[in-house]
Amino acid sequence: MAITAQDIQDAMKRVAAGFRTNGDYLTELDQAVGDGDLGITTSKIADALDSYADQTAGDDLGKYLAAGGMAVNKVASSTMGTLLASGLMSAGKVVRGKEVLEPSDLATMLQAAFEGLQARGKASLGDKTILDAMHPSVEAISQAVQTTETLATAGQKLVDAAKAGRDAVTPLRNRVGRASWVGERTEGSVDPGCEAWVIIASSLADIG
Amino acid sequence: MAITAQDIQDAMKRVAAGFRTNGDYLTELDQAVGDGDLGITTSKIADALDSYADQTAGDDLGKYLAAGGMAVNKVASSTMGTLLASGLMSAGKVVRGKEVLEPSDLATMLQAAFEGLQARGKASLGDKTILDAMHPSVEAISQAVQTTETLATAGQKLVDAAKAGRDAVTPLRNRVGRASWVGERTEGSVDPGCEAWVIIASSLADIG
Amino acid sequence: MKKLLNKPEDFVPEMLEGLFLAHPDQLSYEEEIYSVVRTDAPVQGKVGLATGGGSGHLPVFLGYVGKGMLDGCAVGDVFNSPSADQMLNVTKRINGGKGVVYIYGNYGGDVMNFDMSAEMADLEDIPVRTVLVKDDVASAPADEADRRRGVVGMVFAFKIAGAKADAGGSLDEVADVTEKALANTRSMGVALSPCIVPRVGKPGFTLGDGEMEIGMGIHGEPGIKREPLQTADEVSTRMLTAILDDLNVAAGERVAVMINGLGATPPEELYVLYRNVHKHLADKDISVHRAYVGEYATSMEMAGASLTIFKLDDELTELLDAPAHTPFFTQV
Amino acid sequence: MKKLLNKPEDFVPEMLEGLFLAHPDQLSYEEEIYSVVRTDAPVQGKVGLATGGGSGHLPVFLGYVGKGMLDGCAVGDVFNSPSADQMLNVTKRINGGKGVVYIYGNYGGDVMNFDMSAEMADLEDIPVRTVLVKDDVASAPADEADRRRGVVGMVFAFKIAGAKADAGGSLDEVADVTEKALANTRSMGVALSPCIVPRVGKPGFTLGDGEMEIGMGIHGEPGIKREPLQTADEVSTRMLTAILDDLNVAAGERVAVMINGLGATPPEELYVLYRNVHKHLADKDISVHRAYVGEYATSMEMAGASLTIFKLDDELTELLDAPAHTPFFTQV
Ligand SMILES: Nc1ncnc2c1ncn2[C@@H]1O[C@H](COP(=O)(O)OP(=O)(O)O)[C@@H](O)[C@H]1O
Ligand SMILES: Nc1ncnc2c1ncn2[C@@H]1O[C@H](COP(=O)(O)OP(=O)(O)O)[C@@H](O)[C@H]1O
Ligand SMILES: [Mg+2]
Ligand SMILES: [Mg+2]
Ligand SMILES: [Mg+2]
Ligand SMILES: [Mg+2]
Repeated sequence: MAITAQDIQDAMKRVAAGFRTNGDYLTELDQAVGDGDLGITTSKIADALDSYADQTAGDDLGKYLAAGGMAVNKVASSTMGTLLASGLMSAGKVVRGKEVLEPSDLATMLQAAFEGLQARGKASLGDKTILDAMHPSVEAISQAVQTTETLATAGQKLVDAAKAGRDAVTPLRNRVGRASWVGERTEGSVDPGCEAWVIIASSLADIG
Repeated sequence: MAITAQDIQDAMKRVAAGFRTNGDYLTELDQAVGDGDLGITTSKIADALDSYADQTAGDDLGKYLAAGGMAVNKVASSTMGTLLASGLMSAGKVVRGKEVLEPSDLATMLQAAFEGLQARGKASLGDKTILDAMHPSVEAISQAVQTTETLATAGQKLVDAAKAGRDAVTPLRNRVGRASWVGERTEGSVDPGCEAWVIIASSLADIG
Repeated sequence: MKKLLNKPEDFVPEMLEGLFLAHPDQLSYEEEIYSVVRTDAPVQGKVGLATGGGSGHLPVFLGYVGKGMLDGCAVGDVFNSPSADQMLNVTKRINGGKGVVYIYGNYGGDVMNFDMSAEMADLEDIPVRTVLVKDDVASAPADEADRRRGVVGMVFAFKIAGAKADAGGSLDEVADVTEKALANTRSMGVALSPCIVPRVGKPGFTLGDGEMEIGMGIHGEPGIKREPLQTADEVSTRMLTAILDDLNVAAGERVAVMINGLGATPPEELYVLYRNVHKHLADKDISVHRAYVGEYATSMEMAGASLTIFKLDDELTELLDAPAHTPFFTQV
Repeated sequence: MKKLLNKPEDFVPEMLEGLFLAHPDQLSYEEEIYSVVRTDAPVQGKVGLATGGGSGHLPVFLGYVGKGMLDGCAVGDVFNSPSADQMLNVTKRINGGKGVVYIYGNYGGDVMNFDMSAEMADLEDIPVRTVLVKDDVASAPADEADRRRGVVGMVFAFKIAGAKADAGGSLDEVADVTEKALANTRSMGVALSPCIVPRVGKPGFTLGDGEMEIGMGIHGEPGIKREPLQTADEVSTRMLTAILDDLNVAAGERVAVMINGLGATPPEELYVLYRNVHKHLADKDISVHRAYVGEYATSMEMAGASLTIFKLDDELTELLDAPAHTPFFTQV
């Protein structure tokens, strides 16, 4: 069951739609612990993804994805925009040259994306950032793909693990980024970046 | 029935008390058509009058009154403070050299005060300023004094005429000063300066 | 709208004390802190320039005391005229032998006190000329222009007078060119929110969420009309139209433009307004010689902005371009 | 809190357009209006100085582009980092052959984008050094000073870097002295009211009538503590104490002081704050070499103020005193 350019583009559009639906909620979360711009950022990312998904993918899906990252950074250069751009670039790099992808590529790409985010943002697990929702969720899909479950089941695990990761750090204090300045008052607040990853995971999970 | 320095000083204290009691109302009136500082101005005038009334008057009541005007201007130099200071100076000048005053002097002094205000402010009757409350009230007391009425009756006439003068111009539009810039929206509003004169007249009327 | 204050009645003296401490080489005072003068006053052989008025408008008034602009300023309480006495102190201290020009806004209290001061200065043989600022087109129609109030346009008057005095102008020459500058200057403003006089402690008026007040002055006194809030382009076009209806500027002429923030309105919004004004002027083939965008005359924390157009000829251009250096205005 | 705007999404580009129209002889751009450079860029033989960050803080960031300070600035949307791409445009345009120093506030998005830009500049053989501003003592304790955010103290960094670059300093000399200046710089702020991001349209938080937020940054992000509003003296003493707990200034030393208004707070109140700070410093026998009181880094219409102390030695004093001339900062 090969994954085509069209599938990738559909996934981009689903993430865009997910960001649009949940933009106000992300803004609210970011107002509580940050500067309240996350909904704006995700709506810009949504615009970039939508119009990028309309461009011809060519025969190198890796290159297509990496260039998509640059397009995202250009319009959405706040923390989240830049992190997700770095993630897209890294995900693209590991599938460089491929015209179609295997389900196992998805796990590799998500793993690479995670590493890309980590390298760019230099945060550690437990700092209460998007990484804390992303990490268990990427682990879950890697396992699911190894045990050759259906993509639907794998997708469900991706989402469940993301939510669990998000909830696990909610009681903690933010340790990096703008929210870290708010100190103890962030304890108990959902991290906006974690929530953004839950939205991405849920949108991606529609795949297949 | 002679009017002594003590009577003058008592009158100053009564005017001060009248300004204190009505300061908030004057501020409200001035907020509607001006800059809302009239209560502050009258409270400064009250302070100046109170402490000036505690100083020895000496044997020249005219000089004493004129210097009181300068003391008022020093602390309360907005329109109303400056006008009333000019009024006090002019009133003092016409009784220069006197150690005690006759009732008829009161009318002369009020007439001089009116002229002092008019010269300093260059407003005309009907422009809806303090002059419109002051003029009929000064006329009334001049007549009352000529017909040798009691001071109490004369005082009542002073107040009644002040109120009538104030009410007569309320429907008009302010033609000079800050309120004139508000234009037609001043029609129907009590002029703050007219009201200030009603307060002065009422406080003075306690004399005798 | 909250304030960083100690006792409200100490607001003005503490503000002045802060100013003297922050600018010890520029500002000094005569007799009491309310009579502010340049540290190098009197400048011998130069016409002295004085202004005065209520507090709450910084940089107006005393912020323009300094080289290339004013020599002294009488400072009143918030939105209140200073006294004749203070003005006389300033006048005596800044007179460098050529007399003193009073340049201030057309407000009843100020006029009466400056007139008293001028009468007293005359007794001391200091010649004084008075130039009244009446630039606000919204405050009275053209046929009653003498009733208009003075707002931020006075900054151009200070600048021109300062340059002319520095250039050695006589009392009459300085006063005359300042009058010419003001004859070429018109302003109009709009307010989006009220301000709070510290001693009063509450706003002098209220404006609904979607409302603006057209033609409001700089004292919180009501404007001429209250209307639904319009866009930046609509508001600035409207102010420009009102000004150009009153001040004849022909194609090919040049102007200085000032977009002044009343207090709370951020500079970003002022530049959005400027953009539209500039484009409209360009459409009419009117060139902008200098643009001043910022806070030049405020009403404490009031939100809103005003537009001033100052039509230039060669003489005024040269005087406007001269350098100046005061605590709030430095031009090189 | 109302705004003079057209479409919220046009706010930043229209603001920029207004700036370019108002300052045509000072500001220009590279490729697109979001990459602002001096009209005379690149200045050959001088180290190029770049900054960047979100909009909504004027005069920060681009207001300091000009003679004696910065060469270029990448401009983001309101409170949002500009992109790596824009920064690279600026970097290439301002490189006068001696490399470029990036001086900007310690915010995640900005750091990531400037890092990306520096990596790309490296590929084009433009040496870049990065100096991060982390002056806000309220944003993290001293033992985690690397987490602190950069606020208005960056203005001193721009000034020192600009003077050193003008004096012919090498890339490392400029970056090193800027780091030294920042090691001597601490800030702390307090907010009295929130601000509104135009695209969001409502305040990011609310503050009760009698409340203030201690340690709030310049982006509307919550501070460290919410408390009942205190007097100007209490607030300024508290900010000064927090700063001097962190920055060792001995009796006999000299400092520059900045009282910065966040937007809506009027200059009068800033001088009331300055008065108290000056007196406390005098009590400690610390002398004030220069006082900067005004709006240097804002959060649009937020009410509040911050205090910055910059400890000077002879080298820094000389660099601070050098002249500068930008659209928002002129020193003679
Ligand atoms: N260094 C980092 N590494 C990874 N994630 C980060 C980092 N800093 C912040 N984040 C995430 O970014 C989210 C905020 O994104 P965004 O609103 O775009 O940030 P900002 O407005 O501060 O630029 C946080 O909730 C957090 O999950
Ligand atoms: N030129 C004038 N002559 C006489 N009375 C005047 C004049 N201008 C204003 N007034 C009176 O002064 C009152 C306002 O006083 P005040 O609040 O002190 O003025 P402001 O705040 O404008 O200085 C007005 O209501 C009016 O009665
Ligand atoms: Mg954010
Ligand atoms: Mg009044
Ligand atoms: Mg007044
Ligand atoms: Mg942000």
